[in-house]
Amino acid sequence: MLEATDLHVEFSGRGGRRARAVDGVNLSVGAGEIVALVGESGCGKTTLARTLLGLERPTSGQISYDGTPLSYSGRALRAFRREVQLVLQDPMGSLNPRHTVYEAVAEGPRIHRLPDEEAVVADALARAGLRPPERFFQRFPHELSGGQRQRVVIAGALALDPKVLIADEPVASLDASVRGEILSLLLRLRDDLGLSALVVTHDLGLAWNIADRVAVMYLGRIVESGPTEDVLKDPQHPYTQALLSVLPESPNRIVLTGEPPDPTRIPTGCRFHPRCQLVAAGKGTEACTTQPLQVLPATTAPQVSCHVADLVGRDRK
Amino acid sequence: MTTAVEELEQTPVRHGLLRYAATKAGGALLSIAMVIVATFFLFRLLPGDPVRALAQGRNMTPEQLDLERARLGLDKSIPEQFLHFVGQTLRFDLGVSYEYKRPVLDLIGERIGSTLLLTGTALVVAVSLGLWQGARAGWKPGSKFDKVSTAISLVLWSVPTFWLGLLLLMVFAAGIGPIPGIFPTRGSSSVDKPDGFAGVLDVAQHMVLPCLTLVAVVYAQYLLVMRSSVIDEVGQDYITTARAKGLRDDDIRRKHAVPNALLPTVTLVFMRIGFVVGGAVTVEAIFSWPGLGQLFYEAIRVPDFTLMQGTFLLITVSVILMNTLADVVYHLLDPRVRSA
Amino acid sequence: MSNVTWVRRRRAIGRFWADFRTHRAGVAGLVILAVAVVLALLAPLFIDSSVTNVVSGTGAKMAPPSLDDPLGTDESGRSVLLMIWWGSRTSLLIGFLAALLSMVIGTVLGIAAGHFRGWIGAVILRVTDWFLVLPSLVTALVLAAILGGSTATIIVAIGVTSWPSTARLIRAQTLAVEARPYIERSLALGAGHWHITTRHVLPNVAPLLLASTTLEVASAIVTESTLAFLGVSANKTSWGTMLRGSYDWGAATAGAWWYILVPGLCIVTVVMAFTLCGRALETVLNPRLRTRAHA
Amino acid sequence: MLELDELSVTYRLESSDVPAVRGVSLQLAAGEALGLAGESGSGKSSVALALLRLLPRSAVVGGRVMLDGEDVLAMKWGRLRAVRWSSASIVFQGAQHGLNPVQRIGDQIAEPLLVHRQASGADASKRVRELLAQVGLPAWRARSYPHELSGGQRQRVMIAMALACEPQLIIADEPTTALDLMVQAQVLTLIRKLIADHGISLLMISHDLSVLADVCDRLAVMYAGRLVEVGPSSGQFQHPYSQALAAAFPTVGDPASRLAPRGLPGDPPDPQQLPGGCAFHPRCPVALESCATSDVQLRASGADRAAACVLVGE
Amino acid sequence: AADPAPKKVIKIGVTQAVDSMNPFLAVRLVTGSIQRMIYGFLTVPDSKTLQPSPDLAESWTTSPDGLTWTFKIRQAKWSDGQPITADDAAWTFNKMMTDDAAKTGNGPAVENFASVTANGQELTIKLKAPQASMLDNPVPIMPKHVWEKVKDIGKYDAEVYPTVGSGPYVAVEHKKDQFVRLEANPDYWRGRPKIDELQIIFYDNPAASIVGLKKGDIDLIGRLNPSDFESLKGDDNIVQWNTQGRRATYLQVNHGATTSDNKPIGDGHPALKDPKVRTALHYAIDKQKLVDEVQGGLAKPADGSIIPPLYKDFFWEASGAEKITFDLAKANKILDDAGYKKGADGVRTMPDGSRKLQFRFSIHTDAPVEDKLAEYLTGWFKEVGITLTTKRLDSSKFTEETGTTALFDIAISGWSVNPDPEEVLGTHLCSRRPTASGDGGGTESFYCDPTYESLYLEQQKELDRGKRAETIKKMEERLYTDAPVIALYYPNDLEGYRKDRIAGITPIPEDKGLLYGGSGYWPFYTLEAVSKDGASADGGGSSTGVIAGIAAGVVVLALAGFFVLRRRSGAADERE
Ligand SMILES: Nc1ncnc2c1ncn2[C@@H]1O[C@H](COP(=O)(O)OP(=O)(O)OP(=O)(O)O)[C@@H](O)[C@H]1O
Ligand SMILES: Nc1ncnc2c1ncn2[C@@H]1O[C@H](COP(=O)(O)OP(=O)(O)OP(=O)(O)O)[C@@H](O)[C@H]1O
Ligand SMILES: [Mg+2]
Ligand SMILES: [Mg+2]
Repeated sequence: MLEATDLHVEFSGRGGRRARAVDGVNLSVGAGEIVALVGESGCGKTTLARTLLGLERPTSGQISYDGTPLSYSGRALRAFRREVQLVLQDPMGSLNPRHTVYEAVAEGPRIHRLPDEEAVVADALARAGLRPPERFFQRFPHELSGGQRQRVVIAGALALDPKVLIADEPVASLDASVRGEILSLLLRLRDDLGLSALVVTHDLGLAWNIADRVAVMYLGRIVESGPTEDVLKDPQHPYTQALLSVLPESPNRIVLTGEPPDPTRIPTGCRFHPRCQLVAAGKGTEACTTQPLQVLPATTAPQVSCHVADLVGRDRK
Repeated sequence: MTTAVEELEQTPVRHGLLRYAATKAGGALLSIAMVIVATFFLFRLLPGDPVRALAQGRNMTPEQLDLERARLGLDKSIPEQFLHFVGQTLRFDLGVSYEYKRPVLDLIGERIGSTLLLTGTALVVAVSLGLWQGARAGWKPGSKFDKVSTAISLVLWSVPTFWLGLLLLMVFAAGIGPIPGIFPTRGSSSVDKPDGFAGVLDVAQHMVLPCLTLVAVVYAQYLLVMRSSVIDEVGQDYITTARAKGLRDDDIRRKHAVPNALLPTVTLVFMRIGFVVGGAVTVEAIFSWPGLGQLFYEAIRVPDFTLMQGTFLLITVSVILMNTLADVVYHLLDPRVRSA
Repeated sequence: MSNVTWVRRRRAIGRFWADFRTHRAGVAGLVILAVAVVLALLAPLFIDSSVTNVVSGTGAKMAPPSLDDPLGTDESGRSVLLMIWWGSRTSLLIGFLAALLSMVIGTVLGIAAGHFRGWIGAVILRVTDWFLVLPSLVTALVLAAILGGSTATIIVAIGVTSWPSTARLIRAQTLAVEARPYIERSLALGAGHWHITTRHVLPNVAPLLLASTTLEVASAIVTESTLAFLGVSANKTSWGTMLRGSYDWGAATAGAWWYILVPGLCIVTVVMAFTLCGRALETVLNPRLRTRAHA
Repeated sequence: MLELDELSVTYRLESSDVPAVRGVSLQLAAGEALGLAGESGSGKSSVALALLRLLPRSAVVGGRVMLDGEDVLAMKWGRLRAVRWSSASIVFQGAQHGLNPVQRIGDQIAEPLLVHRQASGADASKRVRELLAQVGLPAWRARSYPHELSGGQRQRVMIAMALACEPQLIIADEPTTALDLMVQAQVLTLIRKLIADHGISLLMISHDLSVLADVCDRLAVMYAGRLVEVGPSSGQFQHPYSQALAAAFPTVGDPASRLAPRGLPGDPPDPQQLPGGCAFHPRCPVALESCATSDVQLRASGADRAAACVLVGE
Repeated sequence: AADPAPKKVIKIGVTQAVDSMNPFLAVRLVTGSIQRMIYGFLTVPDSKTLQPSPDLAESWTTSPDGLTWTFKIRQAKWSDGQPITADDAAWTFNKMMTDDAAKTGNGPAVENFASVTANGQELTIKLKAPQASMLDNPVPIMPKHVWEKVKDIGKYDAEVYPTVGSGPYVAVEHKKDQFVRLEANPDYWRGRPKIDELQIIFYDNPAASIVGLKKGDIDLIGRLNPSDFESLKGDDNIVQWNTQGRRATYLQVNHGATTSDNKPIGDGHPALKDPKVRTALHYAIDKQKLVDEVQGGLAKPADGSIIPPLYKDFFWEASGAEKITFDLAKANKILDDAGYKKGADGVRTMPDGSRKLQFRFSIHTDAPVEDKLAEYLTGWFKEVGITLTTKRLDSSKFTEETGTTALFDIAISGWSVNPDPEEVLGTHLCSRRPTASGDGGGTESFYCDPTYESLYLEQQKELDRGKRAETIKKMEERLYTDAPVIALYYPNDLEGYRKDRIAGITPIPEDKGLLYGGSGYWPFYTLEAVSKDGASADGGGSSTGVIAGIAAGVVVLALAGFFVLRRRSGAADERE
């Protein structure tokens, strides 16, 4: 449905240095599929999500929806945005404090001049689990709980009958007990409406909870992807392995040293090599530090981008 | 390894500051250029014939008038005049006053000292008093101290400078009822000003009322700004940390809250220099203080356009420079922006 | 749906009023203001400009307050009380219109500077900063001197020199609002510039604008009086020109304290009322302070 | 070491009162690590701040806080100041805000030393170097400003600061919440190591049960200002709320939670309008009719474990 | 305080600052009066009669054709001891004649000079045309030996002290915008003044100067406005000095302005071309009321013209049928008879019905008296069916519109008249009208009247003072009846001084004359200070210091107290 091909996004940061926030990504979200994009803070997840929505223009590469490349003219973007919708991390922030629930949900239909506004709004709210919808029309965001707010945001997206939902950390700011409810809602929407979704998160548990497929991102690149079970139960990339190992329940931790890397200074060779536990343990190869890796293609099969694990991966097949 | 990192981490600081200062200086230059252009056209908009204003009702023959016109370059086309004006201004030549027949720059030079003395003192007093009181008031909003300071500053904020000056003059220079008129009625010093320390005291005595007027009006703004700035800081977590460390209340305010609150205030303090200058016009007129404000006021009343133009240019440019300085100082003070 | 919106508005206003009422100083300011404005509006029903006419000034010159002239008379035997009353119209008019002018310029440029990144925003910001550092009183003086001191030019002179702080404030607020995720969401819903600025930014800056306009009126009234005092205002009777009159006609040395104190106190009172009101509005409406209070 | 006895915190607002903590009793032995869990707004931070009387003026504190046999709430002002930091120190959640942005971190670490130990400048800076080394930062970092450090480094500075006066108790209020997975692991490892090395008692607050279970010996779970369960970190939770909370953080690889996210229906309680009876009953999957009317206190439910639910124990 | 004999110091307050200490450049009145005290002139108005009397010129003769004047310069010394010679005078005049920059101050005074030569003490001036006002030359004679070294007169600020002069005082200090200090010139040829020092102190704020006088910061102040003058009443130490002034205030009426080649110019209202309308306006002005209300009774209503009664010789006043008194009925009648019919709104129209009688009244901005005048005139004119609207102009615009472009109907005007009235009379000559290109001029009325012109020429040639006065009075009468200008009143000269400081001062003219505002140095030459015993006269400085010290001390104590209080309270309300 939604596909990114060899996407690059750069920002000119302070001091004239360029931050390559997204540095060569191929990613596709199929119909009715939930894809989780995981990675640590600053690796470019949000940038990728925003670019997929056309909120950010790629430096190179392209986005295509239903096979047609995305055009950035106002009209085309607007049409595109009826189909692809966004849900953000912070439901309080995503709602204008001066707008009622009704107005918040009606905003999309108004922009796109949909007929029968009230019915559309009521329907969207009901589908997002806010029932009866009329009870919520006149509420202000601050009169709602966090979970309810996130449902309002989702309802706002549903009001436009989208085909794809991009959710950037949709539950990160919600209370632990509430987040399960929202995730269930996403799953139900997928089942009922056939909605595809790209869920951006740094929480592996979440990915395990709802995703069909997982893509692990590191410093602007996807380093490993594949069906959830494959990636999370049998990680190939040393970075994925480390991420999984620091989950509290895992027995032996691999705590990577050093701080999260800087997209303005991407290391040569494998971009992970300065922190790689295999390299540190001397198990790396010459290529790790010198030879750049290929950009992974947008396939659904499990794949990994690593000089060392490549071999392992191929072995497994 | 560590040392390498150290160097890496330390170097950008200098560069950042230099680059920042350069940007700011560039901005200031642009602003000044805009001021020069604006001044030229603003004063060309003035109604009336400057030469006739120069004659000031005295009889001049047509030849004399033409001569004057040529001397002022008014016989040339506007673009030519503009180039001439810019050239002159860049050479720090602000023209010759109609009224005084002397270079405007000289006139300004003679008066700038007194203005700096007055506004400088007022600024220092207003800043220190306002910031100190504002910090205390903001530290405990709602306390009696806060209520009293805020009330006072709100009243002072609402008072027109010239009116306050007049009242002070009437009360403390003229003396009313039991209040003796202990302060002089005019000027920056007595005619027979003694030398040495007594002379300093003499000037100080002359300065009390005008300074007080200026301070009263400006200080209120500083107080209010500082107050809200401190209130903003009080809710911050690092203040709680400091309390948890077992610091005394006063120390927390002094060492933590105030330095942080000062930062946003610095810019505002400098931003308000324009107000001080504006205030100086009225205060200097009321107390016959021989400064730039008075000169400007006189220029407006005559009206002496070159003098007005020159004074306006100078006042504006110096305010711009002060603000630029403030930006750089701010940059130096705040480690967050310094190396960013 | 308009019914619903109306209900919502009424509720919002009710809540606002409940908040505002807790600020005693603000309420006091509002009351003073209301009284001043109502008196100014009603003035033509009782008096006309003849109270400022010298030929018909019947009282003694500079007479102290008496039963006939409760606030004394001026140099031409006119009643200070009636002059103040009539003059309040000019003072308030200048205050309001100058603030309005300044607000309109400030809002448009502020929102534009905040909304349009890139060179448009940069240029506007540059210009704003430039105007901001101009010593406003000095500039207003020059402008008024150049344009002549009619009421309209005084309004323009004050308005044109006082908008930058509004623009700065609005720009900062616009930036803050536009950094909110709901703008991103709105964009994702397909909104354009017009929608974003009018539907999200403007309503969010409006309350602040109201507060800052209130403060702006206060400073415009003071500026008017200062300009009048410095002699560049050729206005009809206003509080500022009355003060100028008291100065010109030596009220201070003649001991006519009522002639100096009354207009001055009127200015201070009204300006303070505006200030109190504005500050109260600011606290009630400023979302930043508000969220803190609710957190 | 630390004993809370019916601690209560009420915030007095203009309109109404907010009962943020409603009678919490807890013991913490010397050298023990206790985890305090609960959702946002359940009163965890209020408890932490009450321990050192750091709450704002609008808060009214009831009950007793015994620190080494002394009632903190009844202490004289000077004594309290002496106790702060030297006996118990705090690491806050938002490390970026807990540090003064315009002071060098070395000075901030040294500050309690100068205040409480009357240390000389040289001694203090020596100690600062030691402390930085303990948390794994190079000594030259002392001259950095907070913004020059990453989140994890800042959190480590906070920890170094907390260790400065060698207190017996450290209160860590959500020390890792804002941090990235990997950094969080780093910080947790550090905390584990420090309490093991120094024998310090730790009160650690988090909403993430798995994080607490990792570090702490015992866990306490709060709901709506009350403790609903206290017990050893190993072992099954008994209170339905604790169970739900635990289930909200799925175990990767656990097929039970695959494509089946679990949570509690309903919304977290508003402390200003608590439901009657057991505060949890509107959301409780196993609520009885009586739960709506009668409140339940903590009751023992096995060795060392207590839960506030009618269904446990007895 | 070290000096055994206390200095006798008199302080004079002024509300205008000195513009330049270089007499070639200075134009301000205040500077003119200071020059009078520092430098000698050829002649000086006699202290009794105001007629020219010898100053540096001991005596003079004039050739029969009136074109050559020979002055004998007095044997006296400059304040630096050098002798004064005719060479100094000749140098001064020649400088002005040859150097444009030197014309700034008193240029017109040498315009008629053909040549100036010196021979020892004899100065010969050749004129281009006869000039009766020759003996009222306003140019101070400068010491050649000092000034010839100055390269560029136009840029020279002359701030060198003590100044070298030949007047009763020597300037010893000048602080810009603050004061000028003059010391007695011991070598002054009339003898040393009786006081030691004269200070001229500048006030920006007139109210402050009154306070200063009442407090004793200054001892004398001139040019008071009526309200300030009133406020001196009741102070036992202050003498209120109220005499006839030098000034006349009048209205300038645009009676059909023309340029010097007689082409109409400007946009004056056609009705004002009719002398009947002008006369009617004259009838509609209650001058007594203006004097009472605007000038606080401290002026004389003008029944004459542009020369004030101070100058007895030249003053003319209407009497009998010619005299116009306030009479609205009569004004209305004149207009009715002349065919200016009142419309329904009470406003008259031109006889041909083309235009309403709506006049503009041009005044200066920032001139409260004019504002007030305007309000009264508007009131009265309304009664006679004429609408008057006020137009405020800044002084340059005002000069342009009322003196060159004639874009006015009625304008305020006035002139401070010198002892010799030729200058003011000259402002109503045809030749003063602007050229077609808008240059030149200096007319105060755009007046061009053959009768007036011939009278002017007549008086200019008449060297007999009595006969000349008769001619001048005829000119005044002409102005009165033809009404291109309508005199309103002659403001009094209002001054005040402290009698506990000033023991004696002789006004000029001695009989009810002026003090500060007069011409010549007489009042200040005759000043006598009240001698005080002890150091009190000199005590200003030290007592000032003491007071300031006390004030500073109080401030410090207050701050200290504040801090102590703060410390104490600090411990009490520590935050929890
Ligand atoms: N507008 C921007 N201008 C400059 N740099 C940017 C901008 N947006 C993002 N970046 C940089 O791009 C990199 C990737 O940012 P992004 O927000 O996509 O990361 P993320 O994976 O979403 O992180 P997080 O988990 O913290 O949300 C970061 O280093 C960030 O600093
Ligand atoms: N200063 C305050 N004034 C009023 N109410 C407050 C204040 N601080 C906290 N509260 C309220 O007290 C309750 C408990 O707050 P507390 O901060 O202790 O919760 P918490 O468990 O730490 O939550 P979180 O996980 O979000 O940090 C909340 O409902 C909160 O709204
Ligand atoms: Mg992100
Ligand atoms: Mg908390």
